[in-house]
Amino acid sequence: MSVTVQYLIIVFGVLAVTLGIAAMLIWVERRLLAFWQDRYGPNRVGPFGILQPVADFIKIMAKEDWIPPFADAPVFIIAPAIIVVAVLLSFAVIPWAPSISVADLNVGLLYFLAFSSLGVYSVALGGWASDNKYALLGALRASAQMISYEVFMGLSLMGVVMLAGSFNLRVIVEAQRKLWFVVPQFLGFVIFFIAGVAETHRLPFDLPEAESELVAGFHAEYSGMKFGLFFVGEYLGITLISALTATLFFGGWLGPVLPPLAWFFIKTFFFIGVFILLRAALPRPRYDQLIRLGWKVMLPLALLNLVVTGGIILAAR
Amino acid sequence: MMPPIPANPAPVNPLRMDMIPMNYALIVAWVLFVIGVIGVLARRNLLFILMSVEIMLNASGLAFVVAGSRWGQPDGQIMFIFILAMAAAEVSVGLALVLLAYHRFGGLDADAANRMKG
Amino acid sequence: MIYAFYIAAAVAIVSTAMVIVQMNIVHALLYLILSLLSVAVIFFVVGAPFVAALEVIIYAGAIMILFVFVIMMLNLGTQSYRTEKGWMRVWTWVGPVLLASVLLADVVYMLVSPARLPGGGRLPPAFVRPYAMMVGPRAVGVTLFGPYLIGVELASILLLSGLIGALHLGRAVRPESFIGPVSAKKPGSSKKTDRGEGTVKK
Amino acid sequence: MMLPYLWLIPALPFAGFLVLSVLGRRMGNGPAAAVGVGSVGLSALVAILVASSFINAPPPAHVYTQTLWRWISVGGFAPGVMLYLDSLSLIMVLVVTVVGFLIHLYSAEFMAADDGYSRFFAYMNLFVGSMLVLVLAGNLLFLYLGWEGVGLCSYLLIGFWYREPENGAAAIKAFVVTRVGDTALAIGLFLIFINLGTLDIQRMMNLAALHWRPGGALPTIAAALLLGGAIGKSAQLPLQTWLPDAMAGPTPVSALIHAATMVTAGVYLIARTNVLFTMAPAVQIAVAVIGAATLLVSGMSALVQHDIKRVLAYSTISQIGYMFVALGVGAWSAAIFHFMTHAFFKALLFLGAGAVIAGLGGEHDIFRMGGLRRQMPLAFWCFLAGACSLSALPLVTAGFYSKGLILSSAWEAGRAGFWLWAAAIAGALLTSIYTFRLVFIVFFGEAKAKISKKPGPRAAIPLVILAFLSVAGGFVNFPAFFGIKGSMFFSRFLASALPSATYAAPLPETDLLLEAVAAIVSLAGIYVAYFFFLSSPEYSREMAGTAIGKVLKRFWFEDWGFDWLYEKTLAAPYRWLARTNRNDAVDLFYSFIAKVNMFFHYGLSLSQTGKVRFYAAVIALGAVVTITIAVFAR
Repeated sequence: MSVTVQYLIIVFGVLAVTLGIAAMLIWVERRLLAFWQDRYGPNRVGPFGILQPVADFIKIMAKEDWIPPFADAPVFIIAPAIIVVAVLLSFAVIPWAPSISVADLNVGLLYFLAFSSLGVYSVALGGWASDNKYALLGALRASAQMISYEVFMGLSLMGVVMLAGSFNLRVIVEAQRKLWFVVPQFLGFVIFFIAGVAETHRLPFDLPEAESELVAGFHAEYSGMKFGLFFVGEYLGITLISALTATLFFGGWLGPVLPPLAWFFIKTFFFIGVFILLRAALPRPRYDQLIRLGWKVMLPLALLNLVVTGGIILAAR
Repeated sequence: MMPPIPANPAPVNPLRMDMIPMNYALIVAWVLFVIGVIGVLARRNLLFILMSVEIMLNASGLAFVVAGSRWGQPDGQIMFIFILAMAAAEVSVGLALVLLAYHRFGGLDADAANRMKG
Repeated sequence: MIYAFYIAAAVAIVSTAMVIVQMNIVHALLYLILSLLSVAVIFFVVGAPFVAALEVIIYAGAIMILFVFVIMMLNLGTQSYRTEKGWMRVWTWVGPVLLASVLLADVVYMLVSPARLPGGGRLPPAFVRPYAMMVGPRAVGVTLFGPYLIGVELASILLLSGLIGALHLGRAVRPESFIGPVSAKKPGSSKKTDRGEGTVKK
Repeated sequence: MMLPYLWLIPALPFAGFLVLSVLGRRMGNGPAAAVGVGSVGLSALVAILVASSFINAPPPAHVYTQTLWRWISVGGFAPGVMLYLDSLSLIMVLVVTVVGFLIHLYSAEFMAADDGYSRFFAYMNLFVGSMLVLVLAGNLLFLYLGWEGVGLCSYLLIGFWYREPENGAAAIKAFVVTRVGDTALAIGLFLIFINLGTLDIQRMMNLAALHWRPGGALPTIAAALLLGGAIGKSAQLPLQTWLPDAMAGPTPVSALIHAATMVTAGVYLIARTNVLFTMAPAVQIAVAVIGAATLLVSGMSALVQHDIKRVLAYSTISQIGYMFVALGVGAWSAAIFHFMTHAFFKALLFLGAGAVIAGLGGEHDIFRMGGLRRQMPLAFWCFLAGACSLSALPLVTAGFYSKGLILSSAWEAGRAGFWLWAAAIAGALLTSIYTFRLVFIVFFGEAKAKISKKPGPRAAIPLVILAFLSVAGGFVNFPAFFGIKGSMFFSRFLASALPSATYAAPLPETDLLLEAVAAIVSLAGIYVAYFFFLSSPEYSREMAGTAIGKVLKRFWFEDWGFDWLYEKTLAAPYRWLARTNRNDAVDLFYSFIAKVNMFFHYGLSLSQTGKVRFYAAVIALGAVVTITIAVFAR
C-alpha cells in the first residue's frame, strides 16, 4: 500500500466516520434524552430505532427546496454550507490515533480556532439573508455570542499550549503521557468546555435559536436539506468540541490495554454524552446574562489562568 | 498496546518553501493595494471606503510578511500583527463613526459629511 | 506548493476586485472575506503559518464580523442598492484608474530596470530572485515579546483607546440628541415641536 | 553632641514658612505668630546648643560638614546640599538666628494690626531660612541659592504693603539694583567653575592657591566679580541707592534684612572667600577704597536726612563701609566682629525707631518728633544705648571695640593705611554727629506730638536684650593693650576659620594711641551734635541757609545725586529706546512671516472642500507623485 493510498484512506475514512457520528447523534440524542426523561424515544425504525437517521434523511431530501422570494438567494444558499465545511475542515487536525490524522500541522490548534471563528458567518449570514425579523435577531445574538466566547476559548487553550510547548495537537497529546492536562489546567478545561457549548450554540446556550422567543432563530426560513445542513453542522460541532476536549485535556488516544483509537472514541463519546446531558438538565439563561457571564466571569478567569500558568512555568524553569 | 511514536514526528506533508518567488508575492500585494486605493477613491459609500482601507492594510501586511519570509526573519510577521491590532482598533472606531454618520445624515454618503460643524 | 500560491493569488486578486465593484454590500463583504482567506493561504505558502491563522481568526473571523454586525444593524434594504447604483458612474473610476496606471508604470519600470544598490553597485544575483523561508510561531513569539515588547505595549494602548473610542461613539444616543436639546417634554406638546427648529438651534 | 542636628537650623524656619504659606490664611494671628516666632526661636536654640557643642568639643580642624544629599549631578559637576560649619559660619548663624528671633518676637507685636500678619511671618521665616542656607552653604552654588533666596525675600518684604505704588517701586528698585551685583556674582561662579572645576568653597580656595599665580589675571577677575556681587548685596558704592528706598518695608524688616543680616552677606562672602581676595591685591585695595568712600559718602548723606529710617539706612551703608575697609586691609576677623556688634546695635536702633514710629502713629519725619525722652523712657534708653554703640562711645559700648579694631588695622595697612585710617576716623566723627543729631532731635527738646502707644512686653524684651548686647557684645574681644586675660577672644576663636590679619598687629602703645584718638573723635562728634542740634540749633539753620550750605544739603540729601545720575544715564536712555522702538523693529520681520503664512492660509483654505473623498484623492495623488519621483529619480 503506497503512502498516497494510505493517506487517501485516512482522509475519506475520517470524513465518513465524522459524518456517520454526526448522523447517528440525531438518534443517540433523542434516545438519551428520552432515557433521562423516562420515556422511549424513537424505537420503531430498525432495532432500537437505530435506522431513524436514515428515515429522517429520506424525509428531509424529499422536501421542497424552498428559497423565500424576499431572501438574498446566493447568501441564503451559501450560509448553511459554511458551517459544515468549517467544522469538517477542523477535523483535519484532530489526531485520532498515533498514525491517523489528516494533517499534522504545527499550528494545528490555531487552525482549529481559525475555522471555528469562520462558523459565525454561517449563522450571521443565514439570518441576514432570510430577511426575517426573528432570523435577524437570532443571527445578531449568535454572532455576538460566538465572538464573545471565541475570545476566551482561545485564551483558555493557551495554558495547554504553554505546558506542551507547541500548537501541534499530536505533540500536545504526547505531552500528556505522564499527566492529563485536565489536572494542571482544570480551570482551562472548564472554560473551554463552556465556550465550546456556546460556540455550538447548544443548550443551555442555544439563545440564537430559542424556540420560545425567536420561533427558530436564524434558521426560521430554512427547510429541506439546507436546514439539514445546519442540523448536521450542530452535531458535527458537538463531535468536534468533544474530540478536542478529549485531545487537549484528557490525553487523546492515550490509555492502557485498549488500542488508541478505541480510547479516543471512548473519551469523545463521553463528552458527547455530557453535551446531551447538559441539554436534558439545564435551563436556558437570559441573553444578557449569557453575554455578561462571558465578558465578566469567563474572560477574567481565562486571563487569570493564563497568567498563573505562565508564572508557574517561569518559576519552575 | 501502544505503538512507539517519535516524540516529535515529522510533518506528514512537509512544506517546501523554496519554490515561491518573492517577487510574485510582492506583485500580488501591490495589485491588492492598488485595488484598495481605487476602491477608496471611487466608492461613495462609507462602508465600502472602510472595506477598501482594510484591503490596503491587508495588502501592506502581505508585503511585510513576504519580505519577512524572504529573509527568514520574524519581523515581517510581527509588523503584520501590529497591523492587525491597528486594523482592529481602526475598524471598531470607524464603524462606530459610520453608525453615527448614518444616524446623523440618514445615509452612508461620504460626501454628505462635508461640514465640520456641531 | 507553487500552484497553491498561484491559485490563491488569483483568487485573492479576483475577489478583491469584486469587492469594490459590488452593489450589494453583503456580497462585497463575502468577497472580501474570500480575499482574506486566500491571502491567508498565501501566508501559509510563503512560510508564515502563524500569521495565516491570525489572518483567519482575527481579520476574517473578528474584524469582518464587525462589518456584518453593522450592516445587520443598519438593515440596508433595496433602497441602498438603488443609491449605490446611482453613485456608480463610469467617470468616477477614471481618476483612480489613472493613478493606478501611474503606479503600474512605476512598478514596471522598477521590474525591467536592473536592480541597483543606492551607491550605484549592482545587487548580486541571489538578491534578484529571492525565495521564502519558513518562520514558525515560536520565532515570532520570541521576537514579539523580546525586542518588540514596547510595540506590544503600544498596540495594547492603541486597542484600549480604540475600545474606549468605540464605546463613547457607540453609546446609546436618541435621535433627538443629534438634532438639538430636547425641550421639556409634555405629552402632546412634543408632537407639535417641529424637528427642523431643533436643527437650527444647534 | 549637637552637631549632627545642624541641618535643623535652616530646616526649622523653612518648615515654618511651609506651614504658614499653606495654612496661614486659615490660622488666626496667634497661631501664626506662634509658628513664625517659634520656628525661628527653636532654630536659635538649636544654634546655641550647636555652638556650645562646637566650642566645648571642637570637631577635627574646627570644621564640621554635613552633606544632606546630592543636589544635581551633571557631568563632573555634582554639588551636594552640604552644610559647612566653622567658627565663621557659627558666628553668622548665631547672629542670624538670635537677632532674627528677637526681631520676630518684636514683630509679633509690631505687626499685630496688619492684614498680612501670617504672610509677613511666612516671608520672614523664608528669609531666615535662606540666610542660614547662605551662611552654612559649603559650596558656592548652594550659597548662591541662599543669596537669591534672601534677595527674593527682601523684594517681597520691601513691597510688603503692596497697595502703595511707591513701595512696589522701591521693591523693584532693590531687586533690579541688587540683580546687577548678582549677575556679576553668577559670572564669577561660572568663571571659577570653568577654571577650577569645582564650586566647593574650601576645595576651590585650595585649588586656587595651588594653580593660580597671586596677583594674576584670573584671581583678580574672579575676585572682582565676587566683589561685584558683594557690593550689590551690601549696598556699597556705586550700587548703594536701593537701600534707603528699601526703608519702605515694615520696620522689623529694615532691622533684620536691611541692617543686621542680609546686607552684610557681601561681607560674609568676601570673608568666606578670603584666599581669593588675598591672591588679588588690586581687588583687595579696591574693597578698602570702596568701603572708605562709601562710609564717607553715606555718612554725609545721613547728616541731612529727615526720615528717621533713612538716617539709619545711610548709617548702615556707612557701617558696612567700615567692614569693607577691614576686609580690604585683610583684617577679616575685625570685619566679622564689627558685623556682629553692628547687627546688635543697628537692629536695636531700628526697633527703637520702630517703637517711636508706632508710638506716633506712623510718623517718620524727625522734625515732627521731639521730647520723647520722658514719654517713652524705655525706647529712649534703649535707643540711646544703640546710639552710643554706633558712635563708638569709649569703653562701655560694643561699637567702640569693633570700630577700634578696624581703625587700628587700617592704620597698619601699609602706605595706603594712613589714608584709610583718616577716612575711617572722619567717618567716625560723622557717625557720632548724625547719630546724636537723631537722638537730640527725636528725644530732647520740646514735645511736638503726643504718643499714642507704648511698646508692649513682646516689643520691650527684644529691645532690652539688644541694648544689653549692644553694650556688652564688645567685651568678647578686649584689645590686647588692656592686658586682660582672655583679650581678643573673638579674634582667636575666628583664627581657625580666617587667617589672622595680613599685617602685623600694631604695637600696644600705638594701638592705645589710636584708640584714644578714636575715643576723642567720638566724643567730639557728640559734642558737635549737641552744639548744633540741641543747645543752639540756630547755628545749624544758619549754616544750612548759606549758598554753599544749601547746595551741600541738597546734594547730600539726594544721596550725592546717584539716583539722578542713574536716571539720566541709564533709565532715561533705556526708556527713550523702548519708546522709540514701541513697534519693535524686529517685529517687522515676524509680521512679514505672519503675512506670508496668512497668504498661504487663505490660499490653502480654498482646498478645504469638506469632501472626504477629495482629501483621499489628494493624499493618493501626492503619494503616487512622491513614489514616481522616487522611482524615476533613482
